[in-house]
Amino acid sequence: MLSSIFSTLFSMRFLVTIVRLATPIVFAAIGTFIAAQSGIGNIAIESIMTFAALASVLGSYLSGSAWVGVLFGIGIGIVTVMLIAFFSMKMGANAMLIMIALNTFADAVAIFVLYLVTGEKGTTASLTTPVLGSIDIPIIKDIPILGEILSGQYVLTYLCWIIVILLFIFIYKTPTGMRLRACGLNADAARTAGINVEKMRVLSLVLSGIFAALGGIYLSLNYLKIFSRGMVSGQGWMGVAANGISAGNYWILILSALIFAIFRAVSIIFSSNSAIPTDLVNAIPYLAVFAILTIVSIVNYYRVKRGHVEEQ
Amino acid sequence: KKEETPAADTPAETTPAAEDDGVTKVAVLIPHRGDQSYFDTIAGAADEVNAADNNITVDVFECDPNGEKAEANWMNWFDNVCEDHQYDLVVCGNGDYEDFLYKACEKYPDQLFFNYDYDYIPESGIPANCYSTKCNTAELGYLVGALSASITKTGTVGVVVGMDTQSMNQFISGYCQILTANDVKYVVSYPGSFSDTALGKEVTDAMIAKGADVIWQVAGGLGNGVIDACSAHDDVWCIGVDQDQYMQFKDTNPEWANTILTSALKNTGVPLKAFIQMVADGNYQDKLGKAEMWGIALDGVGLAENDFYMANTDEATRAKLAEVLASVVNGEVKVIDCLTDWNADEYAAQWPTLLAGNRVE
Amino acid sequence: MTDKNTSSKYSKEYKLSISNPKLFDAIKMAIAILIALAITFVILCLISKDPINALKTILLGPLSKRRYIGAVIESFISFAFAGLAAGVLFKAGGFNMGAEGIFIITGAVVAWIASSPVTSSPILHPILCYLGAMLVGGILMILPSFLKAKFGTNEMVVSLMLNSIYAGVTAYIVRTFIATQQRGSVSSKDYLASARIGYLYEPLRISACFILLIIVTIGLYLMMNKTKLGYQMRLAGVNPKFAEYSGVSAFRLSITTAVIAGVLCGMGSTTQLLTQTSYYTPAQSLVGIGFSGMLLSMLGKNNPIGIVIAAFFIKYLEQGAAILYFVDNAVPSEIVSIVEGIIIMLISSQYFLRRLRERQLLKEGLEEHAK
Amino acid sequence: MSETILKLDNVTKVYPNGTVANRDINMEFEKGEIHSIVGENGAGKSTLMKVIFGIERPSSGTVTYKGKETDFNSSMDAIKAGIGMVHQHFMLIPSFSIVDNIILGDEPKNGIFIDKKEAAKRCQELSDKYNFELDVNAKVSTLSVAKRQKVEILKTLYRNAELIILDEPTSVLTPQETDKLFDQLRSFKEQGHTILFISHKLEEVKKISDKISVIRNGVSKGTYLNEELTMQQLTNLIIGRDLDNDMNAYKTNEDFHGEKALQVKDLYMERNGKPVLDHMSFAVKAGEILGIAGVEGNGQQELVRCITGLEETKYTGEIDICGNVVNDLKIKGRRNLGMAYIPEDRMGDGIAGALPISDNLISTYYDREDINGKIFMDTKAIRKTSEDLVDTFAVKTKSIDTSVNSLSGGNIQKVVVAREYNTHSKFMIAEQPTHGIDIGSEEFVHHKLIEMRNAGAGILLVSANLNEVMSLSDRIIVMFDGQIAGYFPKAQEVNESELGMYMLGARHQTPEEIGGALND
Ligand SMILES: Nc1ncnc2c1ncn2[C@@H]1O[C@H](COP(=O)(O)OP(=O)(O)OP(=O)(O)O)[C@@H](O)[C@H]1O
Ligand SMILES: Nc1ncnc2c1ncn2[C@@H]1O[C@H](COP(=O)(O)OP(=O)(O)OP(=O)(O)O)[C@@H](O)[C@H]1O
Ligand SMILES: [Mg+2]
Ligand SMILES: [Mg+2]
Repeated sequence: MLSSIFSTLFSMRFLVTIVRLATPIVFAAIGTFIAAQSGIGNIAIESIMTFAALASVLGSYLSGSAWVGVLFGIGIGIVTVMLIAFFSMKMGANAMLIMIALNTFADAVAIFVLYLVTGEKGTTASLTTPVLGSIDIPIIKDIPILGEILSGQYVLTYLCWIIVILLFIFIYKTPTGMRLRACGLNADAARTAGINVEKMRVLSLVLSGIFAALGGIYLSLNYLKIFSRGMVSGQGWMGVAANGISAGNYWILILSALIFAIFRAVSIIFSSNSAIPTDLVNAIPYLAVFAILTIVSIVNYYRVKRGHVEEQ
Repeated sequence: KKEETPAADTPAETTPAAEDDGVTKVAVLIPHRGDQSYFDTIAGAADEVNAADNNITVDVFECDPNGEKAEANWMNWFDNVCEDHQYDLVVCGNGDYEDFLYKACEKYPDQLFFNYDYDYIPESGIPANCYSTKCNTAELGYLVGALSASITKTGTVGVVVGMDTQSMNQFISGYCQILTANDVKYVVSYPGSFSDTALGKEVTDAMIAKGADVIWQVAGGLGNGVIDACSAHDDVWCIGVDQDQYMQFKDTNPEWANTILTSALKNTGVPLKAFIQMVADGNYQDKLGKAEMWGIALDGVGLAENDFYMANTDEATRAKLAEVLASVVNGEVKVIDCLTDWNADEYAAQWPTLLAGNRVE
Repeated sequence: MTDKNTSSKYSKEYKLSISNPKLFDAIKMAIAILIALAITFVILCLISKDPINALKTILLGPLSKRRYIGAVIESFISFAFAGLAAGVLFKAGGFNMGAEGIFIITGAVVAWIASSPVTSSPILHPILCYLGAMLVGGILMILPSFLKAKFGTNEMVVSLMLNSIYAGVTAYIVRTFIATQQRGSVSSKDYLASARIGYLYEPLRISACFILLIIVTIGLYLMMNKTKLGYQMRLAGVNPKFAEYSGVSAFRLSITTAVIAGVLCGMGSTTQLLTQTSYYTPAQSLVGIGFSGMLLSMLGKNNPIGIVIAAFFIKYLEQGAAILYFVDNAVPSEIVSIVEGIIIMLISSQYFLRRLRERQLLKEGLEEHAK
Repeated sequence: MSETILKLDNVTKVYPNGTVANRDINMEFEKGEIHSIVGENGAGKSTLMKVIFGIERPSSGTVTYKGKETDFNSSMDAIKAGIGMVHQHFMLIPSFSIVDNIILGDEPKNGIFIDKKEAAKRCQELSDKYNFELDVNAKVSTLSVAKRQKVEILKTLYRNAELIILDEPTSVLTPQETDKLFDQLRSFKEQGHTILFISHKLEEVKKISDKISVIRNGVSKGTYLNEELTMQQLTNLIIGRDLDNDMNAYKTNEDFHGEKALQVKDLYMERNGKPVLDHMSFAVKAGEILGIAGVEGNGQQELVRCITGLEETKYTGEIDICGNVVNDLKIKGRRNLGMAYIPEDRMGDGIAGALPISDNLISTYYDREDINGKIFMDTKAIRKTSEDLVDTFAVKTKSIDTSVNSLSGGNIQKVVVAREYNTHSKFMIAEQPTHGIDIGSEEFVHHKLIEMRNAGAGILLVSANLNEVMSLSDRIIVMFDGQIAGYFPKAQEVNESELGMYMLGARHQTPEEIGGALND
């Protein structure tokens, strides 16, 4: 049994699984990150993913084009963050409260809409929806090991990693990215430098909404071909947690999202054997992240005690 | 084959309480629609009854959308539907809610109740104003196991079970039994969720990697992930659950439909519709206070034998299956039922052995 | 300075104008509720044949039968405890989201004690359940706060992770130690009759828990506003650096508030189980009571009394919407959540009438300055 | 050439909470002049500047810049029009480099990217042109306060500001640094820039200004030519009376039998492998003020953190407060032994801004018996205590229930000092106690410190303001590079330039001389 676990852990398929599982979590993570950069803690990712997952399928059904579906999903993502922006910036509501309310009622709202459109409350199974496919990359796909990982993945997985790189460039290399970060680091300083902080925050929220939406769209329109009630299942929260772990470091963010994916994949291995009580299998990714985070912070604590201070 | 339980007392003469205006009114309490499993089956059956021209109306109430299972909430709902005697029949069921149902039976002795899926029989017996049924999923699993065994090419099959609970395991106790007996290897996976479709897909992928080529899903919405994973492989069959999932996807998503050889039908709607009809006809008295198992013989469970299934199975397979079916119906084979055969201690002691049978880890 | 009556010099002013913050808040709240109702009405127009009656049902339905209002009273108590727990944490500036997990895992404790024949006294047995859940809740809630206070570990992430971990552990405990064979899903044995909490006034379903809630709320109110601990919480909540500078031990304070919050979760969980269930089925996934608690605490502005009122208000609304759903089956059951969401968002909005108030303040400011 | 560049007509600013910060202000500023604006804390100086700079909109009245009435929606508009502002509080992003801070909001581009090379080049050129001596690639978090001040000014120059507003730029600078800044300001003036200068240090105002405008309680008290005004007249215009500057006259010298309020022995601490406190030993006697002078960043902050118990990094040596070794105690334990502490960063460490004044006046002794009952805090006693303190310290407020952050800087500092005063402690650390507060308040705080000293408290005064150190202290220590570089047992007998030599590390006393600091 142990040997079978090991052989799975080091198999190619395992890596491919991680890449697939990572996509929505990475989307959620960069969605949280970009909002955090401008000083907004967006914890509504889970609800945005849910809305977008549904909206994209409905959009694809109504228009007959998967890409229009994607636009639909993104549109709903933007509408949701604009709702947050409206209530928190224009109406003076506590942003956190609005976001928690969104999360709390997201499933009900999604099902309500699903019901209005399809008369069902479970899935969009009754709708014919064009979906996005996967891409074979001509030459790479024939390379023995690399080909399996790099080729044949879903369209949005590629988009995800392209965005990861572009976003890095945007945040750290472009003027807008720098202004956006300034808003998060010291809003007053940004404001006095002539930056419209509110506008920057709305921009970062919109990006956040788009990325989170893509995470949801991936689930319903690319990875699977259907919207299914409750399908986001905490993957948005994993993105939020990854951002919490990153402490503002982009590559640690991505790494954290990958760790979630890795341990989700590990939990899959354990779900089909009796090594760990089944009740605890689902807790594996959370346990792993909890352990890593705790150990890192303890190590840091003793570093500071010994007089090592990170330059800010 | 019926398993009859003697009623605790002689059934009270219970008459439908509502005004006899010729319309039979039925209230069905389910937690919510959209579980893509048997609550949907129940609601679907109710809709069918409504649609038919039969002087029966069925109101379906979604009482617990968040699945909090709070007794107080359910009792409120029983109060809602029972206190004004508006309904001739009140329907509820499932192991999670049947306690509440039985309490309501006690509180409203003049009201007629129906439990469409019981997990256990109370010590005091089934209340005299209630009829309880159960679809025999152990037999269903046995049948699926038989089919899987006869069509697998690799000698390995698999099943994805949403949660590791006794009533979910009831589905696979017969499955494990027959596969072990036939020396077919099987993979059992408990992803621990009924909704996380992504997990369903990856779990299935891992199963396929272990060589499984016939994969059954008993996992609600998560099962969509299972179907999707199977559809990516030409040589892997998926077996659906609860409803005829081939028919469900045939028009809208042929790619998925074409991987669903058949579905393991848990026809909860069959006893429901039957009993509603009895109530409408007024000849339900002898069912009261009873708990009955609706197995293969009563069409409580079965495999979906649609055109696709017919086209993709050969005569020999179907004949083999008919044989198995007969042996179950005539009692030649005792299908192990981990839920109703065993008490807690027996379950704890014997289930791991049964599960481990020919399992591949 | 005249020695006669110095205190009046610095005392608060009360005037009947929107520049008076209390009055302004009340007006704002009223308008928010009106707008929320208007939006709800629009939605009802879309889905109900008789929207006016539908709205009336939502608002007044719960008052139409004693059992309805009884259901509100019965269900809002544990909900309020969740809000109070979040309120205590927030007040002290913590961001521990662990209430969810504590609610779940203390459920196992309650179920264990309630289903064991530890005593046959119908008074002692529930008390033991409470004590057990409060003890375990208090202890387990410490972990995220401890890690945060001692090592600076991200509290939010840790508590989120722990929620899922506790959910798994609870299922494991229930299955392994207190399961029953009766039910198909993993659930505990039935509680013994002695553990159930009866009603003091059955028609309105008022139980001792109601009194417990009132006592706890008043106690928390006094604690937050009149005691040293409450003072420390205020300092730390507003400026943790200043609290530290003032000699408030951040470590001790965060542990203390975590324990209080955990104890409150334990109370909430016990109340919920012993009044609303007769056996325990651990949630298969997180049910969100922790987040609902946070919502309540924000709605109630971390004020215990406000939180309890908010809890009652929300359960009242839920009941109203549920009655509507019962009488008008064409309305989807999700209407409950949707109405709730709209009202919460609008009530939390601070900026209603801001312009008007600013103009008034400006006028008063100039008048005063001229003196 | 007397070309009016900026004109204020009847500018009134009322904050949304009803505070009237400016009322009917009329002022004129000419191109190429250095024009100071003075007034008490809360007089409305910063608000007026914010109105000019477009951060706040005037409630009524007009601002005319270069002959055109302005309608700035944000500081962006002001910046575009050629106005630059250095704020009272630093508006820098510590984790950014100097370059990034300077170019923020107006970045040179290369395609869609920031042209980092070009940016660095321009910033370096600018820095060199004005002799700012900055390595523009350094992170701001590594810079001294004086350098940060320079970065703030560079920010305005980078955007070609013609009108530069400096809101209290010198409050954190040493005399030498201030002189340097003034040289630069004069050179700006020569190049045609107009400077609006705000400061509470009247000598500086007299030194640098062409014109001086006085604001009192939101209302303009007129604009004067610098030559027209004597120091005394200016003081009178601002606070309506004279100041007395000789603090030594108030000192009494009772005998406290050489009791020691604080004793520090061989204190040593490392950060990232380098010593930041290097074997320091000294003592503060009861009834004296020991001043610590030094350029900021030479270990003063770490020293204070070690003494107060706020330091997280491990240190060696012994700290002794009122006769007790306190190494293992946290700040509360040390406070209980008789320590009081006025922190440098009053906004960050000294107050809970959103809480009422009364809460802020008791924070360090909230558990004391006189304001507590058996279970509950004694609300009446707290109100009484707070009202008394507000009266004694003349905190300008309508009610003790007002939140502290609606007070002006000087009044906030009075709240902090009042609180620490009311601990009746035997040992007080006063860290930059008059930073950024007006002359009236400064005088007041100084009096209170002397009063405490006379009553037998030992006071450790840490200040970047040499005047303050010299006029208040009985003895003086100069810190350089984590060490005691010089020890002066008679504060009256040292002069500014001598201290300056030690502060800059040009001189260092022998261990024997320094040993005197321990007072054995
Ligand atoms: N109600 C108010 N009335 C007057 N001035 C205000 C008010 N609120 C804030 N200000 C001042 O206006 C400036 C901008 O305030 P704002 O709240 O927009 O910024 P912020 O607090 O830095 O934003 P954030 O909280 O999102 O980081 C601040 O300098 C603040 O002092
Ligand atoms: N954002 C704000 N909201 C409300 N009132 C404010 C705000 N900012 C300043 N005030 C008030 O306006 C008045 C003028 O404040 P301002 O900061 O302009 O004074 P100042 O002259 O710069 O004082 P200081 O010398 O202390 O810097 C004060 O009473 C202050 O409390
Ligand atoms: Mg100012
Ligand atoms: Mg100031």
